Amino acid sequence: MRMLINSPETVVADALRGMAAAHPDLDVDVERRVVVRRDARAGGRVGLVSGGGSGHEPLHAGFVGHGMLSAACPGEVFTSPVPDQVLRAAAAVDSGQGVLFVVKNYTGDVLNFEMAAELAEEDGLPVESVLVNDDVAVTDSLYTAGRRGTGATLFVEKIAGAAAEEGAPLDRVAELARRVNAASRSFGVALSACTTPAKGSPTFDLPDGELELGVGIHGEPGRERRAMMPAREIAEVAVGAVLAELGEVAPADGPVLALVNGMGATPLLELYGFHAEVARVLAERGVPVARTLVGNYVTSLDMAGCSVTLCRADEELLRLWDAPVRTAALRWGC
Amino acid sequence: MRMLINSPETVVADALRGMAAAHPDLDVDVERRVVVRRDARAGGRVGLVSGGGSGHEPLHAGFVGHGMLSAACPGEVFTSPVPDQVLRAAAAVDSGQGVLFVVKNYTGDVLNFEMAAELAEEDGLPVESVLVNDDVAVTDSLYTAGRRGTGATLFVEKIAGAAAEEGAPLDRVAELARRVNAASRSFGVALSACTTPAKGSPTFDLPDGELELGVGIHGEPGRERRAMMPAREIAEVAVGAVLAELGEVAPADGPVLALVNGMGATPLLELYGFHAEVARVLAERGVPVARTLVGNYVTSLDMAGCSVTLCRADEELLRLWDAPVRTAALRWGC
Amino acid sequence: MRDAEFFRRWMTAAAAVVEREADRLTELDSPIGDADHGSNLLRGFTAVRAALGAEPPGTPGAVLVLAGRTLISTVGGASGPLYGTLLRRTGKELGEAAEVSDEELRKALYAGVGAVAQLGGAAPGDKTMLDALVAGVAALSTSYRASADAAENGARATVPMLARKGRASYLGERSIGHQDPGATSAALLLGALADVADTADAA
Amino acid sequence: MRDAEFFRRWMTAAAAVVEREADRLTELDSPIGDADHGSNLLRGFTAVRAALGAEPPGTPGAVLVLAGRTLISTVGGASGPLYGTLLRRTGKELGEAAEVSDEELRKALYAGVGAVAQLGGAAPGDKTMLDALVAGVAALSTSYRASADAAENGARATVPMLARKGRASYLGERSIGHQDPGATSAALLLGALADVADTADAA
Ligand SMILES: Nc1ncnc2c1ncn2[C@@H]1O[C@H](COP(=O)(O)OP(=O)(O)O)[C@@H](O)[C@H]1O
Ligand SMILES: Nc1ncnc2c1ncn2[C@@H]1O[C@H](COP(=O)(O)OP(=O)(O)O)[C@@H](O)[C@H]1O
Ligand SMILES: [Mg+2]
Ligand SMILES: [Mg+2]
Ligand SMILES: [Mg+2]
Ligand SMILES: [Mg+2]
Repeated sequence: MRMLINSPETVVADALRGMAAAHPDLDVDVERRVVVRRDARAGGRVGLVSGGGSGHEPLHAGFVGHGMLSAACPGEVFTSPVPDQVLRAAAAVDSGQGVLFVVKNYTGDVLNFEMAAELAEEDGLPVESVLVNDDVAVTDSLYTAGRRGTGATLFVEKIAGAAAEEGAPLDRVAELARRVNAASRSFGVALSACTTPAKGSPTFDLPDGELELGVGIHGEPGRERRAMMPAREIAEVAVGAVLAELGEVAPADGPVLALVNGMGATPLLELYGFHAEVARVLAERGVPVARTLVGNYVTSLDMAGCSVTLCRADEELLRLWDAPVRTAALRWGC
Repeated sequence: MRMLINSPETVVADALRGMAAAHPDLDVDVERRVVVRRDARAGGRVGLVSGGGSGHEPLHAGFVGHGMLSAACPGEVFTSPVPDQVLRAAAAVDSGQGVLFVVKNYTGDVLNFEMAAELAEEDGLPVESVLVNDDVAVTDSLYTAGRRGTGATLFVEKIAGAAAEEGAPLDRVAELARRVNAASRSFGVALSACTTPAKGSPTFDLPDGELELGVGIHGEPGRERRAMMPAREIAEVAVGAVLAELGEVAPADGPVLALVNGMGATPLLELYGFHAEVARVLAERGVPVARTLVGNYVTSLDMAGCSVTLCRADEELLRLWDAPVRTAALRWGC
Repeated sequence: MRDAEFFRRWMTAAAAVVEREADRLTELDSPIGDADHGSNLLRGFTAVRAALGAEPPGTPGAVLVLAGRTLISTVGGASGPLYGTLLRRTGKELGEAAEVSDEELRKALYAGVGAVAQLGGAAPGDKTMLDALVAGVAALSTSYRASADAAENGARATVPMLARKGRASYLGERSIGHQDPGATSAALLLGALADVADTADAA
Repeated sequence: MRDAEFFRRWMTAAAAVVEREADRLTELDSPIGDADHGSNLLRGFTAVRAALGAEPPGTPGAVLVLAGRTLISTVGGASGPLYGTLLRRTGKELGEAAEVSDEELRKALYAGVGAVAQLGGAAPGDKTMLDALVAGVAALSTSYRASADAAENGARATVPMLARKGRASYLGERSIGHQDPGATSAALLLGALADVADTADAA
């Protein structure tokens, strides 16, 4: 086990101690596993709370701050947080304007956030929830748990966060979040499995020279295993899969926000090379790209691989995307 | 070979195409391998040029922009750039105020930048060079090529870049860069080797359950192999080694800038956990930390591991550290 | 009749078997899940054992409600709310009686399993814990041992199934050929109940 | 006497042997370096072959100067400036003569190797290319074949050395027991020279 850890049992608490030490503008409750921006209640804004299993860093705690999340609740590695955490985060950020939960569509996340929402309502705290489900590798039907929430989470959190920062009311922030999710689709590829601290060995066997198409962000295998392909072909498959579904559902044919995301262990050198091919495919298909983000944002521990997320953005979404943000992992304009 | 590439021969060119597509404010010459900030010559500032082998991304090209580098010249993977590239970068950023080369102390980098400096002088372009050599794992003696340049490169480029942005003259920018280097020390640890595209297999064999202490950033083994240690002990070794040498040479006993750097494949979750231990050791030893950066900044392809860099910073260095920076990989204040 | 002590023993036995089988549960959760089911339940049942030890509740219902709440507050993931709901709902059905009959427990568990189905939206055949739970609860009218065996068979029967709920459903056809981790742990739970009943009835 | 064609053949032979041995050179550069020496020289000598083919220079000196410049402009790393300087300096020593004697070449190479020592600051025994170059040039007064053999022995002799220059020096004691990649490629270069001389002299 090649891990820079103290013990599998303490990874999440240790990481939270590290966040507390590195980011004085975050209020990190290591014991209760809640990361809150210090000025969360200062502006009388809508609170924006997200969370999920750990192992996807910088998502979500790295996106807590001005113009993005008010708080994050990290669960154990790949395990949704418990309702108590979520409720605590909601209480910590509520300034009377209500709280929006951004929930990635996984059974565990959905159930735990639902329970937290019920408890919050009981406490008289108005809560709305938005489900992120952007991963086209999973068919959204009665026969699955529905499309997974992956890269679009970043778009939703950034744009809803900008709206909340501007003082938009809860229903408006929720509506924007749903709009971003509806306009976004993702596709992921794994070149290796990942190793969770608790298990200590790779989550699946992937022989050298093969890859997994259509993976999520929890080290699960994809929909299909194939012989290794050059970056240019991977880009064609990924962008093709995303555009096929984006065409069906997106409201407009405007330009896109593009996230070319690393799964954790793919060097930035390779990720930029991959992005060159993503940009080429988009250009060939006549899809204008308004903004691009290349990097490790929604990761799967030490998995090698990448994902592509596209979001059709109108003027309003672009303006909110460009609005200032100041978090550990995403920062511009201030 | 689990790589997201088109071919080993095209990785650097492909990555540069990707940078060009992702960052419209950079002028990327893919053919000649020079990345220049578009407004490099606009301000009549001292030019700041760095470069080195590729595989350390975001270093250096990810640090080109407002308040940091004027240009970067990426060589092949782990191979210093050729003098032609460096000369071209110098010419592209010179606005009559002269150019400072930031050179990591490796024989190849030193020789190629030296040749470029000679050619630049021949062309009437005033050039100064600063050597970065912060890695305490190597003894700086007649019997080695001298301490390697690693994490301190980021500190040097940020602080010299801020001074250049403010309009400081060449000798002043060079003096600051040398001051930062003199006040900085680093120590690196590998939990795995890395795989270069050209070789296609790990650069060294590291059995599970062992680690390498005192590694550089080129996939070379370290000074010593040890049985795997928990993060808390690794932090003690790394911080201890850095402080031992920092005590000897640093000008002051002020607070430090801390860079807790990932080698590429270590998840951010682990890196933050490691940082918790680094912060603990520093607190125990009474070293105040003024600013902290946790992330993958000076990498070694897909190596798992980390390094710690500390820089004793006085008021002036802190002010320049805090000055606005707007690059692909480091951004604040604007 | 079964008193609070019986239910505490059940939960303690469950914690013990989860501890023994945690690695296997995580192993089963690797090919078709995210490799955490064993550590999830281990964390949860360790907390249950501690909670029941700290302030032992006096009634069967209170034991299960506390156990369920503890699972909800410590497990997370899909299995936390689902198993938490199973025990909490079962406990609520048992009411405040100091002792309950086997028939009352059967009915309460039936309601608990129904609550799991409602919360997760799954049905038997979807390759989830419900495949073991529904089979196990149906056989409770015969005996606790028959229930444990039926749950075990229900868990094994998930191998050829195509998953329609939970993470395994993401894999489509590739989910076939693997036993569901949640169904496996559900069989362990009912096995622990049978063991505890055997011991009590032998005494 | 040796004309420009002889020197072009040398460079072509060097390119061929580098191509053949590139993987081995990179392999040698793995345990004590950064695993790129073979690909570095392959890139460089492929460019040298192309440059010499595009506009074949007319004199021995011009061939080596062009080859050296091309290495400097295409290799990078430590070996680019070092080998580039070796060939460029050797070429400059040869001057503008259309043909040069073996003795003139020996002296020129001697100067070239001196330039490498000066640029890199290394001395024989430091476990670098100089260990092969210095041994090889010393034996040139005997024959090209003797020079190649001496260089080969010089390369082998680097195995037990503790590195004092280049990346291998970072390893301290751990650099012992590995053959230096640059010394190995230097022996290949002088081997290519011997092969070309053998062919020329046999004709
Ligand atoms: N909708 C559902 N209804 C019933 N059981 C489910 C449902 N979704 C998942 N499960 C059960 O949960 C188990 C996985 O639990 P666990 O691994 O602890 O949570 P997670 O899937 O969040 O990682 C599955 O094996 C399955 O039996
Ligand atoms: N200072 C020096 N003097 C002479 N030769 C050197 C020196 N430093 C390195 N070398 C030679 O260069 C070789 C490495 O070349 P290469 O791998 O292409 O460059 P790099 O070390 O930059 O990756 C070493 O094996 C050694 O023979
Ligand atoms: Mg999970
Ligand atoms: Mg090199
Ligand atoms: Mg699981
Ligand atoms: Mg090398």
